[in-house]
Amino acid sequence: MSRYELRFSGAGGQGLITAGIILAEAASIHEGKQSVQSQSYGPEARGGASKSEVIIADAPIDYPKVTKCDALLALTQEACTKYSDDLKEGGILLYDTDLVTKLPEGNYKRVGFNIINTAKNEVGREIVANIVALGAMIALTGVVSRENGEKAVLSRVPEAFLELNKKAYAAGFEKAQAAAAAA
Amino acid sequence: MSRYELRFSGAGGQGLITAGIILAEAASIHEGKQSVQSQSYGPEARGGASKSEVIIADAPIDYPKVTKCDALLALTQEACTKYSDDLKEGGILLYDTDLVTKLPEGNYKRVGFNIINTAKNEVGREIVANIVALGAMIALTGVVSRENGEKAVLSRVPEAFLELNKKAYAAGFEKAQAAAAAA
Amino acid sequence: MSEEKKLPRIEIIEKYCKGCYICVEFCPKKVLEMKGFVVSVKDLGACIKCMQCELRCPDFAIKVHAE
Amino acid sequence: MSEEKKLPRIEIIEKYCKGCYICVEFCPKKVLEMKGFVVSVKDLGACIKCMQCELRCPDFAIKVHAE
Amino acid sequence: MSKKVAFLQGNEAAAHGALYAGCKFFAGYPITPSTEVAEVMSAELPKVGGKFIQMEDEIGAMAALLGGALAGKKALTSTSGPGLSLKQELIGYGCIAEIPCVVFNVMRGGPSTGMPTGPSQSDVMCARWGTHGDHAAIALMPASVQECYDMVVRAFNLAETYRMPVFVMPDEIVAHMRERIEFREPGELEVIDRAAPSVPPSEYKPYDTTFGDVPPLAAFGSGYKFHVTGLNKLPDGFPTTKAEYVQAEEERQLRKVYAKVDDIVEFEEFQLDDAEICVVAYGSTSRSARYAVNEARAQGIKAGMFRIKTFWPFPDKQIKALADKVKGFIVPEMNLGMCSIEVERCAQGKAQILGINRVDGEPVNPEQILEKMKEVK
Amino acid sequence: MSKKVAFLQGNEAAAHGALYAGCKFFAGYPITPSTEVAEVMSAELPKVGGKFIQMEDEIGAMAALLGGALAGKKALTSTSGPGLSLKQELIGYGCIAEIPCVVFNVMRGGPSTGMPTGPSQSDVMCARWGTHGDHAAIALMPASVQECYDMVVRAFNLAETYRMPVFVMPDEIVAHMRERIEFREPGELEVIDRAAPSVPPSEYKPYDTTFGDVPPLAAFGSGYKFHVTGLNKLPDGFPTTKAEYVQAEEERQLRKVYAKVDDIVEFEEFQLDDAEICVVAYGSTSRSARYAVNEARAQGIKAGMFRIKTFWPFPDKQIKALADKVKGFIVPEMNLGMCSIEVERCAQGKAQILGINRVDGEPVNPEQILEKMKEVK
Amino acid sequence: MAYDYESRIRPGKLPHIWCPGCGHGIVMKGLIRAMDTLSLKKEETAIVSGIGCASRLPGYMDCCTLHTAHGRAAAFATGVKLARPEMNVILVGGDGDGTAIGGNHFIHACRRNIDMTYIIMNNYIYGMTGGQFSPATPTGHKASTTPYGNPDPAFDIVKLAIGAGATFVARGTAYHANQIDKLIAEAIQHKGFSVVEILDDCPTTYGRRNKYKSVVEMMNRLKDVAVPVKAAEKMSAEQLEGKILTGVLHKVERPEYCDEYAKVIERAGGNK
Amino acid sequence: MAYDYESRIRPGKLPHIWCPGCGHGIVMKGLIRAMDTLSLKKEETAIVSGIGCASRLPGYMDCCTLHTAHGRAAAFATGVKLARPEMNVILVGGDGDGTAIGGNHFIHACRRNIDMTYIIMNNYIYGMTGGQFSPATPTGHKASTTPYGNPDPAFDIVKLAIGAGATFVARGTAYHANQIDKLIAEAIQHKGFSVVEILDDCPTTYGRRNKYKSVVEMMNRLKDVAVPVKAAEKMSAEQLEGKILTGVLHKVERPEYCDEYAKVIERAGGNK
Ligand SMILES: Cc1ncc(C[n+]2csc(CCOP(=O)(O)OP(=O)(O)O)c2C)c(N)n1
Ligand SMILES: Cc1ncc(C[n+]2csc(CCOP(=O)(O)OP(=O)(O)O)c2C)c(N)n1
Ligand code: SF4
Ligand code: SF4
Ligand code: SF4
Ligand code: SF4
Ligand code: SF4
Ligand code: SF4
Ligand SMILES: [Mg+2]
Ligand SMILES: [Mg+2]
Repeated sequence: MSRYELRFSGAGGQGLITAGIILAEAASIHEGKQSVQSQSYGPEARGGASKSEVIIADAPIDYPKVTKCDALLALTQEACTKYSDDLKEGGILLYDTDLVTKLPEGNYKRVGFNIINTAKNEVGREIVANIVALGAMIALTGVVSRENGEKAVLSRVPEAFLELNKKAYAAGFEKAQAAAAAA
Repeated sequence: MSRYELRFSGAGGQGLITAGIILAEAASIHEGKQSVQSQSYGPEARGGASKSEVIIADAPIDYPKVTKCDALLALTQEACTKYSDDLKEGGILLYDTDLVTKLPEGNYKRVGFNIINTAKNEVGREIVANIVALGAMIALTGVVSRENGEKAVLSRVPEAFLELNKKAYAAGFEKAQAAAAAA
Repeated sequence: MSEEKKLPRIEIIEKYCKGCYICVEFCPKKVLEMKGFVVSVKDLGACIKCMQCELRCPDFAIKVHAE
Repeated sequence: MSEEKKLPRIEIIEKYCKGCYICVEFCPKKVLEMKGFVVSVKDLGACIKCMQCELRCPDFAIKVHAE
Repeated sequence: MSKKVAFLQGNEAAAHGALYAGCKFFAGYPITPSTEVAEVMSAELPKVGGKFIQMEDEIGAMAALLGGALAGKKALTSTSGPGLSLKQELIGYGCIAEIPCVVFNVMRGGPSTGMPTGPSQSDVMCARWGTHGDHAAIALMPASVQECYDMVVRAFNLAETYRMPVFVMPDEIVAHMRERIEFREPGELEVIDRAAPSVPPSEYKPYDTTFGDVPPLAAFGSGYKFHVTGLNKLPDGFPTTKAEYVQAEEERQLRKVYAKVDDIVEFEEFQLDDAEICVVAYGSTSRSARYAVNEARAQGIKAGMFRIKTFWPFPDKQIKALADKVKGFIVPEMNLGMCSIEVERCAQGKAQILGINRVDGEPVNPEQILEKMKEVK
Repeated sequence: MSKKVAFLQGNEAAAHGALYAGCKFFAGYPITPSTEVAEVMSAELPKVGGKFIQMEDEIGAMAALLGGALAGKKALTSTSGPGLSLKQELIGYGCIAEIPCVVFNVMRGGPSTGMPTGPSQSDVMCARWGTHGDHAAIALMPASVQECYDMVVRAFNLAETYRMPVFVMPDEIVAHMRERIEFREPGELEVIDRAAPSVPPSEYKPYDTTFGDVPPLAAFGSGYKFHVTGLNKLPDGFPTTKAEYVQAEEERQLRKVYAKVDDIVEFEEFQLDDAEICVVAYGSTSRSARYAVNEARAQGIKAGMFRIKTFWPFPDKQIKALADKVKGFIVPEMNLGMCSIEVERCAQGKAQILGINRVDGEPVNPEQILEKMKEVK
Repeated sequence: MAYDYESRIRPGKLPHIWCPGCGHGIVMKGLIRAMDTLSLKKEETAIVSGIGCASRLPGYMDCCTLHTAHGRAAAFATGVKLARPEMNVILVGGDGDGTAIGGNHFIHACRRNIDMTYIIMNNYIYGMTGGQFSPATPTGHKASTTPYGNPDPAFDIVKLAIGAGATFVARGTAYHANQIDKLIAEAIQHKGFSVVEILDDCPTTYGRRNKYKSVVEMMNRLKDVAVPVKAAEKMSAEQLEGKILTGVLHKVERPEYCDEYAKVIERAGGNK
Repeated sequence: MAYDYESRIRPGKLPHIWCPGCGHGIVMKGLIRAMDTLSLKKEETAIVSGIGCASRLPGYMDCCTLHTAHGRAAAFATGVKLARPEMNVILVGGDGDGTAIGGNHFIHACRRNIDMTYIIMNNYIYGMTGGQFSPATPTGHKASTTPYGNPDPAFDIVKLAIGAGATFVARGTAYHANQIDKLIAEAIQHKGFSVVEILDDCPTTYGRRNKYKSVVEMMNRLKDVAVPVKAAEKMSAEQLEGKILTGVLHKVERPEYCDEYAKVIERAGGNK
């Protein structure tokens, strides 16, 4: 894999930075690839649009920011509108079907499901929506193996929440596979 | 007069800076010449060696510091030793005969009298020793006229001290003339 | 001679409300509730127009209109 | 039985003394005086060794040697 | 009517220049060798209904200065090296918020406390680069007592014209020496007042570039309400992180000065017509240089002087042109080589550059310069 | 034994680098985007018996830092633009009193409060020239998380070797991005400890140049008594205004660095052998540059990169040599042209210089650099 | 009737940037009511702040507003006030801004007794930078730079202001919202430098770390801990243990700075 | 017997640079006696100052001495002390250095209660720079920057220190020379941050401008104005009018900063 660029976007407080970090750790620590995670935030971090970017590659990574996005997660409409510009031809857009209703034009793969709702109602806690999304992203992109992704999730999570996060990760992974198949 | 360089040296508190300023004012304001006064002092201004320099010329003055001193006043031995180095060949050294006992070697005119004692005992106040010295310097160098020197003195002095300073100036002027004649 | 109780109008500016629960918890009559991330009126009839909710809201998001 | 009064030695370090008059003025017995810019002993016999001069001198310039 | 003349120190003259320019506000913190400026202002300002305040430190002084300036007053502070370092953060505030004021900084030996009563010229770089972030700088270099007066007037004009802090930077020698000075008569020197907004309060935006690169600044308390911040901002004064606005604002804040560099840069060319050696000098050092050039000419050496009156913006164009003409530059400074660096940059290897660098509290003297001329090949 | 690896931010890595170097003292004041350094130090220092103190402001932090360093500890502070401006006076104190310490300054948008969460590279000049007076400066520019760690170790070595404050200056991107990092094993990197005086306390002078340009510094509380001041001083540490001593001391304080410039200056040459276009870059911008150079090479353009790792002292010699070889320099920076000025000075008109300058909170991207290459003629 | 806060808020500036439950908004509302009480004219009122979450307040207020550098509000404001004594000058900011980096300007403004009102929103933390401890963080509490509990003692801001010479010092809390405007209005009316400390909450960076489950819990703590100074007079030392006095805690008369400066101008013979 | 001050003075450093009659020398002697009283070891004692005439004191003392930048003594000293809690750390400086530019570090040192002693030589003026007014210059007095009389009110340094949290605060005068060492010794012995203000004189820049005919007159004023705190207890408010209390004015116990930090290290599991 030469260079794969992912962006997690949504609102501050949705845990997107953490999701990015976990993915990057999965790639770097568990899968032995190179990866860089970065983010951008304003003074309105606690509320406004937020993004976390992960670049994964086999060789050392120079430019640490997204140039042409291979895969974009959008958890809010605002983020989707703002950050889909540099989505690559043939790239992947993963979105929350409840919150993102206006999809940008362009030649790329759209995969959506009710990410937040899944976290809230199927997994049991809205707070793990980021892990649901992460599982989904890994399923869709294959940038790391399902196992390594899970390992990375679990090594970041306190004892008491292991099961919850495992469940969230699995739910995301499987729902995305299903949605992609359907798409 | 192309460029005439004077230096007043002694101890902090002896009023040498004032003497320099008055001479420079006499030249610049009252005599219509160019003049620059400058001084150098350390944190020990209140005590240590102190100097005040005056350059007088007909044309604008570039370098404002003494290069080769035409006339040096030394009110303490320390100052005399420290500052007589760059006295010009044929220059004038005016000194207090009570306080300066070791005169530097060299080819210049030495004129001494008991400056401080004159102020204290003949004029009546030690504090006007600087004016005695100023009168003497003007007598010896002729850089400004006796009258303009006096004018400058009197325009710097509060009402109540006019007479005292007049007397000091005259005493200095005359004693220097006498001493120079004797020398 | 029962005086007719005039109900207030409780205005919620949804885009200002951040769902902090302050109005909900400090309403003495439990008039308000949280719906999603935003507050809403649950029991207007119970409102005694004490204005506590409006006073305490940090976000200028709730107004009690009453004479 | 008159005890012989032992006189102190009052040491003045001239190069430290700045002639501030403090010792002169605060000596209860007027033992000291100013000579030129420097203090000196005028009346050693009057000294009661109270050490006030030494204590107050800002310049470490006066020492009263007494047992 | 004969002019009022006096025999004053550079610092005193500077204060009188400020009064001439209409300065009505002084905030400072005492520091050698600049204290006379504050002392004169404390005596003179109340006479004209102005305000003098001695703040708790230099940071507070710079802050109060900007506050007073924003309230519509022409405002002056005076300081020296350590104080300049402390003021740096808020000098940057003055730059980004575009608040006119004059900083009179007397250069003494450094770094740190250094040699408080000794002269130096080693603050020139920190006038340009001291505060973090990108910004333009204007710094004037008086070489005489009269110039302390006149340049402070000009500094106010520049500050008000370009809406920014402007430095006047004498070395200790110029600040403390005494010369005859003429108090300027009304009208004799240009005095520029702040442009008032041409729009009513309801339409006013403090950074409205439709009015050009230097939008008019209203005064607090004059009927205009607006917001001022040290964050990157929109034309209406409110913070933004929007890339296009930020880039445009920052570039404008440099452009407003650099586009006018020919208006701002003042210099003096002395004996340069046929010169093979050019002494580049400023402040009191230029007086030694002039003396040396005269001596050199007397000895038949083709020397001249380029005197820097505006150190920032640096006279790039002029030095570049000279580099094509002269064999060598001599750059005497009371620092370890600051102007030299700029001359080196501009000379582009076309002329030899020889520095004379004293940081020992003594002036560079004419002999040193004359001596150095022999090294020009 | 496998190495400890982690996935960390540049700021976190820097803190761990400091611990590796033996840092036992941290004094700071929080400021975005450097807070993580303090946060890690507050957690880790007590574990090794070190001390962490959060002071009342940046000036206090710099003062406490110097105090801790003088008491014999390796000492670190972290800050960003506004804090750097505030620390300037005491950075000068560190220079003149020759007290080793490391200042980790994360560059965010300026001037003033600017854009606190946006990246920038616009503090480089104020690391060199921010404090008043003459002094030398050393500033290192990490471009990766691992380099944040490694360069902090090196910064401590340089600080202790040359007895002075040393800067490490990542931009916000490098400070906040996360990468895999290896914790170095003991012995893997050189760790230089402060030279202890070789003379007994009775003979000790803190600036005794008979021991060379960097005399050994004893620690307060270690049995040595001596005087430290921010005034110009004699070898024994006591103040002087004697011209010959002051000049000698000041010159030594520059010489101790500039005479060793070859030891201090580190850089990386990438694809420069046959390059016609040289991109001069540092920090995160050098990552864009490397990307662009690879792209360019793929397109057949003879481009290379000179990566500045030590910004101060500036790699004059290297740039001068390159200027003879290449047609043009491209200098991409997140500021309005600071490194450009230095390159201009060194290039001496021998090569074209093209700046790319962003101050909008966005990184210079590879495309911009590629695009700019077309302008090289 | 619903209170018309909007008339003093700049159009289009809401919602503000503060987090859910942040008390800074409650204080801003109190300030607005106080300004209404005193009918302060917008053009003649300057609101000056430093840097921090609390210091973002001026941006919302429809006045002459000045968002300065971290810690420098009091010094900037002193310049504004002395240059235009006819303006009402109100300072706002956080505990960190006012008592850490701004501590010196704060005590000197108290000393000078210049006629301005300083509202300190004390949430015990540096909110904006993510929750490092401030000089107001209680000993033992957790902050991002005190993972083992804060070893630093906290200032009593009221005592500090009094010690420095402030002539009016009051304290309120974000819980006692209806008292805030009254304290501020009285402070503004006081001739001289007045300080109003409002005990505030920062759920985001302080609350969670210190085991508060919600904003409401933080508010309730403010409710429990506060004792009006009048009520305190009748309470025993034991009863007062752990309590914090609220209300107007200090009020004396001293010459005001701008008035004194006017006399300097008079003595110098300068017109005004 | 004559007192052996020289044993703590660096050889060859006298005479000092202070002016005739400047009280700073009297304070230095008091400090020497206090250090003797407590047998402080020279190598284990750091004396730290800022900039000013008073701040030149450390240069004379045979110890570890640190002459820092203007106003920064307390912050430098905090670094020294925290790095080496076993050292005795004594701060000295003037009223300007300590309460103008150094005000913030001063109040924060009081707050932290770090075990150091701060001797403030209050001569009511910036002596070194030629007599500009300081935050301690009384209202109405003359200084080089108050030609029409000082409009600024002065700090009560004792109250400021107490308000900021200092645990030991004392005041003496240069006239009461024999009390100085006792106050300083007690301050040094106190565990925590201690402040000793010595009312001092600057004949050169303050005395003359304010119509004192001599140093002796300035000393006599100190004598007249000072009232020992014990004596004051028995005096009426009227009698105390215009008087200044001397002696130990405040002494309480609070945990000391370095001790508290040692506990942090313990909690973190760090060795010492
Ligand atoms: C000179 C400087 N130092 C540090 C900072 C970083 N900073 C910004 S706000 C802040 C603290 C704010 O705390 P507080 O004043 O209590 O306000 P709050 O955010 O808690 O409302 C700090 C340390 C800065 N902006 N400028
Ligand atoms: C940053 C800075 N600002 C100003 C000064 C100038 N300065 C030196 S000493 C001093 C005042 C000293 O007054 P004080 O501390 O009362 O001591 P005193 O001389 O009266 O003993 C000032 C303002 C300085 N050295 N550094
Ligand atoms: S006015 Fe009072 S009773 Fe009515 S909703 Fe608001 S808080 Fe509840
Ligand atoms: S108090 Fe305001 S912001 Fe909070 S829930 Fe109620 S309406 Fe919403
Ligand atoms: S010891 Fe006492 S009596 Fe004797 S000279 Fe000194 S002060 Fe006077
Ligand atoms: S007190 Fe000391 S300095 Fe003053 S006159 Fe007496 S001996 Fe001399
Ligand atoms: S971080 Fe804290 S202080 Fe800042 S807005 Fe959020 S709750 Fe308020
Ligand atoms: S100027 Fe004043 S404080 Fe300074 S040494 Fe002289 S008398 Fe003492
Ligand atoms: Mg706070
Ligand atoms: Mg003083």
